[in-house]
Amino acid sequence: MRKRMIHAINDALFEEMERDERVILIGEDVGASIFGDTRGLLDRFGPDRVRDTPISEAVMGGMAVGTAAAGYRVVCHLMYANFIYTAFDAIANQASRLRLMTNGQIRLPVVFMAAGGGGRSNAGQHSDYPHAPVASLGGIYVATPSCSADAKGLLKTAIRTDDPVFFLQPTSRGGEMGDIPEGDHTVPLVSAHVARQGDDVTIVAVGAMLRIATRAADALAEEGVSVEIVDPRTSYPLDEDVILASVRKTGRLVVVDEARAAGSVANHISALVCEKAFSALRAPIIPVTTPDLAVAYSPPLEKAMIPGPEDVVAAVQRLIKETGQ
Amino acid sequence: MRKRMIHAINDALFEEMERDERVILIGEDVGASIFGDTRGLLDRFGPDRVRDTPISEAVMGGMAVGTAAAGYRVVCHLMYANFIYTAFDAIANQASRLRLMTNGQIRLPVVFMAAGGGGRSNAGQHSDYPHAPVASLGGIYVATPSCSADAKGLLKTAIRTDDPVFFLQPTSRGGEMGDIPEGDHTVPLVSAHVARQGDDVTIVAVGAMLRIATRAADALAEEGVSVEIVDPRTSYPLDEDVILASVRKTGRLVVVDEARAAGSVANHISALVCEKAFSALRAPIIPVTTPDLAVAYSPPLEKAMIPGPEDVVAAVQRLIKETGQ
Amino acid sequence: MISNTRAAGSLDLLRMMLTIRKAEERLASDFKAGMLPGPVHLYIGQEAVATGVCAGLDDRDWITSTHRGHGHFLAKGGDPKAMFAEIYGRSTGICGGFGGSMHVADVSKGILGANGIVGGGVALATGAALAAQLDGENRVGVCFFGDGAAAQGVLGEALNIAALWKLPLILVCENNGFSEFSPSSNVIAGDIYRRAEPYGVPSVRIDGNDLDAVLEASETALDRARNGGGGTLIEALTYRIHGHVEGEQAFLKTPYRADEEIERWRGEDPIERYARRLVDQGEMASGKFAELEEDIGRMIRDAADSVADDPYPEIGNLERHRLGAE
Amino acid sequence: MISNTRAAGSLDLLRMMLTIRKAEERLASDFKAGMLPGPVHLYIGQEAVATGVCAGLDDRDWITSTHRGHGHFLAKGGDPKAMFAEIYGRSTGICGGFGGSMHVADVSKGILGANGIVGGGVALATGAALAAQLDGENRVGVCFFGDGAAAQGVLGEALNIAALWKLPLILVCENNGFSEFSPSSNVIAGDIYRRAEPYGVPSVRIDGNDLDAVLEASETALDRARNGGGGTLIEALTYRIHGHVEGEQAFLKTPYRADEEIERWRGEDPIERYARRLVDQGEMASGKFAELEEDIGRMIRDAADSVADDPYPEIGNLERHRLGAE
Ligand SMILES: Cc1ncc(C[n+]2csc(CCOP(=O)(O)OP(=O)(O)O)c2C)c(N)n1
Ligand SMILES: Cc1ncc(C[n+]2csc(CCOP(=O)(O)OP(=O)(O)O)c2C)c(N)n1
Ligand SMILES: [Mg+2]
Ligand SMILES: [Mg+2]
Repeated sequence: MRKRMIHAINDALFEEMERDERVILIGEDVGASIFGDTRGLLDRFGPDRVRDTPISEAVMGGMAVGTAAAGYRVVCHLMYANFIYTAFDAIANQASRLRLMTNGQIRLPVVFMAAGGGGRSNAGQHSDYPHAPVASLGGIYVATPSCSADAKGLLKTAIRTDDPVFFLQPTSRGGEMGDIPEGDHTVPLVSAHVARQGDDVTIVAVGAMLRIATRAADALAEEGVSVEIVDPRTSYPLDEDVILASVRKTGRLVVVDEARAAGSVANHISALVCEKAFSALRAPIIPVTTPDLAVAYSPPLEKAMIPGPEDVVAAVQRLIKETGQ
Repeated sequence: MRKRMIHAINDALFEEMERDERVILIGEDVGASIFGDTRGLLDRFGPDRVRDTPISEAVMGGMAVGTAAAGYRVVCHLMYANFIYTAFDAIANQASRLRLMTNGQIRLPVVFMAAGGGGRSNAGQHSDYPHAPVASLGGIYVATPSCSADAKGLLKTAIRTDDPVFFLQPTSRGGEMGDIPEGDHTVPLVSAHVARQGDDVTIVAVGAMLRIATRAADALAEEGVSVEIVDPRTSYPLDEDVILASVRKTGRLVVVDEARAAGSVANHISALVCEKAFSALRAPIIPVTTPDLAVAYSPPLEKAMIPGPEDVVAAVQRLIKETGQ
Repeated sequence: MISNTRAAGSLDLLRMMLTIRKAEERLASDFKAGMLPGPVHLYIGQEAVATGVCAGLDDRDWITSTHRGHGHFLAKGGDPKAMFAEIYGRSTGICGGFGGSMHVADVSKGILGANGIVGGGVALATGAALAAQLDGENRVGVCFFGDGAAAQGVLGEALNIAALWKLPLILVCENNGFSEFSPSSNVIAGDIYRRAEPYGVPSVRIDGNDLDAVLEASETALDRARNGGGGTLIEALTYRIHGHVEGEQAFLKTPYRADEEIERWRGEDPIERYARRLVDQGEMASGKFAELEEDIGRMIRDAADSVADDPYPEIGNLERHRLGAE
Repeated sequence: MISNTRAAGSLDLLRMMLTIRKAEERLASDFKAGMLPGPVHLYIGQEAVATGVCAGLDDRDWITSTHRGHGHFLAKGGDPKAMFAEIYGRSTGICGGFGGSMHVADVSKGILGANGIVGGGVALATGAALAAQLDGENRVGVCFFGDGAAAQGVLGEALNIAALWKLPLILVCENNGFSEFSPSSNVIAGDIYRRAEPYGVPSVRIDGNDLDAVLEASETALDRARNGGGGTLIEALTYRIHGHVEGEQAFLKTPYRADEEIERWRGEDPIERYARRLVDQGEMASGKFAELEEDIGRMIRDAADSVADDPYPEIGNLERHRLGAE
């Protein structure tokens, strides 16, 4: 079945709310649904389980925690990922740590979902891809789907998980089509995926960057460079084994992440590989990220900031040149 | 002159408020001063410039931004570093990016100051060392003083800087004595410091970890291992040159950071070195951090979580063993 | 440009409302024509609020605005050309193309910027009001925000501080009945203006489509603020004639408001109402309005056209905003 | 243990207040003795509030609490032994030594935990009230918070949502006159209970040192909440006899309150007032109080002593709370 990512997400919500009546959804205008991902849920499940909230991210975030602690599975839709900052106290000081602080008495099946990343001239306050600050908390899974199938599969798993998950859908990819397996398709949370087999260099590509990496790999194939692409699928925790295995095979690594360098998981992946697969490394690890700035509005500026296939190609070429093929 | 770190900070505030009447201080109980760092300022500079605020971190953070945009230099004291999460919207969505979004019309001389890190059984909501989430924003300096002199010098520079600075003092070190140069002692923001010269391995140690690293280095010296210690002083942006130069000399790197692994700058430093000094590296880079959990209350748990000298020694020994001396 | 002073005459005020209207109509058609790279939220129907409030301000007073910020920008003296260029993403834009529609700012005019974070301007204006108080020069900080934004907790925090410190802060809530696609009554309990009462901050609800009412309420608030009397919350009832965001029909499955409602509010058009009042009271000749409309329409057309093909910003400019770059 | 039900008799209530008092006196002396690894914030003087409010709750109702949370924990049925063990950092603590004083929680008793973030419990209780509403079993969510916490914006957000959704939420503000070392009047504008008014949430201010007044106000609020009538804000005026945090004298340079003030409030001791009332009205024999004090003092001493040397938690337990560990 081919579907747009946004519809895959919609299906996941439908199926999980159908499957478990303790799943509820809260968020601003989740009824009208700006993105289309929550469309139809209010009609189907009614205003008890699908709640349009006021613009009050602070209480929304904490309410999600409280409702979950009291027995529900809560999906808290925060719209644009920058608004997790507005809800950050609840996410950081409560959601990420009540499990530890109560010695496991409280488990929190909460999914914070939001759309992140640039590409649409939404400018500085609507274009962050803030997986690193959430990952920094240590107690929240960060799911970074790159395609329709994973968006559906990861979200379904996230809703069934007893710990908080930040589900970060790529703003620029909602309309993209992709194949989705039939039936109850789920994807485990810490399960990186080798999206393309190759021998010369590993590219780890997060979220929307998978397509960029694929384009770069196509171009590089024409030059005779064989690229392996790994999609981490959750950027926290990382599926270390899959990433390390790929680097052990190729000996070279480029990490492509739409987040700012200082807010990327490129650093985490670099650190992981440099600690645990150092002897396999034949070349420096090259991060390809957005510069350390808020995303600018004007299309040429925005385009220049966010990694594109040519940036990835250049990084790979640099590696090959520095080490020979 | 020998002073406790907390008094060095107090001196910096006195001197800068004396020097420039546009410097103001806002924060909860900055008059009474829980930590002692703001003690006496209210008496000296009066309630116009030293303002006890209500417990309203969201407005405090944004107010700091607005007051700075309108021409003042604002020190916003947020007490414990976990409370930056409560103020995070203003820090992330406003302070870190108004400069870019207004094309430099707005510059923000704001210092957000807070005490971070564990060691005092303050438990899960009072022990974070959240430099990475702030660094992830890209538009805010993160100063991580390790000693009295740097605390004073960095804070004075921070107050004179036209961009926001997060000044993260280590909770566990406020009472520690240190030498401070006489006079108008300032430390540039991006100026890592070689705290100890050595040949065999570089330890980059952040904030409170400097003392831990020094103890480890003493122990290692007895085993004949010569350790160089670099204190980055600002964990964002990193002073790349000093760090890289040290690794080029020693060929080995251990990074010690009190933050959680996923919220540490150990990753950033690893990634930096692995990209830019790869050929000098003789061994994996080993991070020594707190595990990916909120800090637990009970003293043995807390002690086990936060890096100690023995953890650093073990990391260095592992490196030496894997590569020969 | 029309400059905004307390002494602004009736015709100047009418001109300002028309300037905002024409500028936004132009943006609406630009959007349809695919000329705008990002989203735009239009202010059409709400012009009396920005115009009336800013009439009493000068360049040294501060305002903060919202995602729906073109009206505030223009009313506070922002340059239409520089605004168009910004929204077109050009290097000649007031923010060099870095900010776009949701971030138009001109600090030299006291405009601390539109803001893409709902409620984001509240704390900034509170800070500006603190600066104004410290300056001791009778400036004020003004925050425009929506009914939807009234649900953000920061409003209560600001009211509390404004009351405690007697800050010269004017909070102007433009209640246009909707928070995105949610009618206010679904997301706002009780009357917004009353939320100031427990703090002891004076507040008032007015007809935001009646420029005279806006002028009167803001003059009272300004007098209070400039004379050490502290803050005020003004709730101005109004309506946005366009959608929440241009192009919303493309993604909304069902309408969220009735055509009759929109029509009814068109009948309350603040510009027409004010023009009619001026004519009725003999302050304006009856043919004058059409003439003004045409003049201002031309001025806006020229302004927009003159920058529509300006160069995009140089990519190298990005480096200017890195930490460490001066 | 004393169990808390609406049917609790007067003596049970008195016992509960004494339990809290004795437990905290023990903690005060433990702190002085250097037995407590972290900071403790004592509730001495405020016991009537937790006791009165929790008297109407059962295990299936939810509460959230504050950094000053021992009283709420005990009044809601938490086990003193498990609390002491927690504060001593022992593996037998109610949170296995992971949480400590600021995080005592017992979910089986409906105690979602004390909270180190001022205002942090407000949203959690709102969520619990939403769960209670969804359950349809007449449970409630109760949030204890301080006067200082009333400055957090999240309170307004919660009032708005509670009003819109008619949530069974009871917000109990314990106004003890101080927010750390700042007198309320420096940081809180106006009357806290009135902050509910604009939202249409009923509210009341009561004498929080009068257990009968607390019982009455919370019974009204509970009836409303359990019968679909929505939320209530109760502001209970009270006083903390101890400092903000034990040991504060060590770091405060100047006192922030007058000794006479403390003495005056000692005269309003909620336990003595209630005991006197019971004796006066013949509900308790006059010698009974001393007997209760002794009994409970012994019970607390035994509870604390019995866990004071319990083992510290195993370090390996940390792994249990990693993501991925079941
Ligand atoms: C913190 C935050 N949450 C949500 C949004 C998304 N959003 C943009 S406009 C809007 C509605 C604002 O309503 P109102 O304040 O009434 O202003 P209006 O659009 O009616 O002018 C919302 C929810 C946002 N931009 N920022
Ligand atoms: C978000 C946050 N800001 C600041 C603090 C520091 N702090 C702890 S208790 C307290 C005062 C709380 O006053 P109040 O709510 O009246 O409670 P009380 O201590 O009087 O019981 C403050 C400011 C905190 N714990 N959390
Ligand atoms: Mg509105
Ligand atoms: Mg208090």
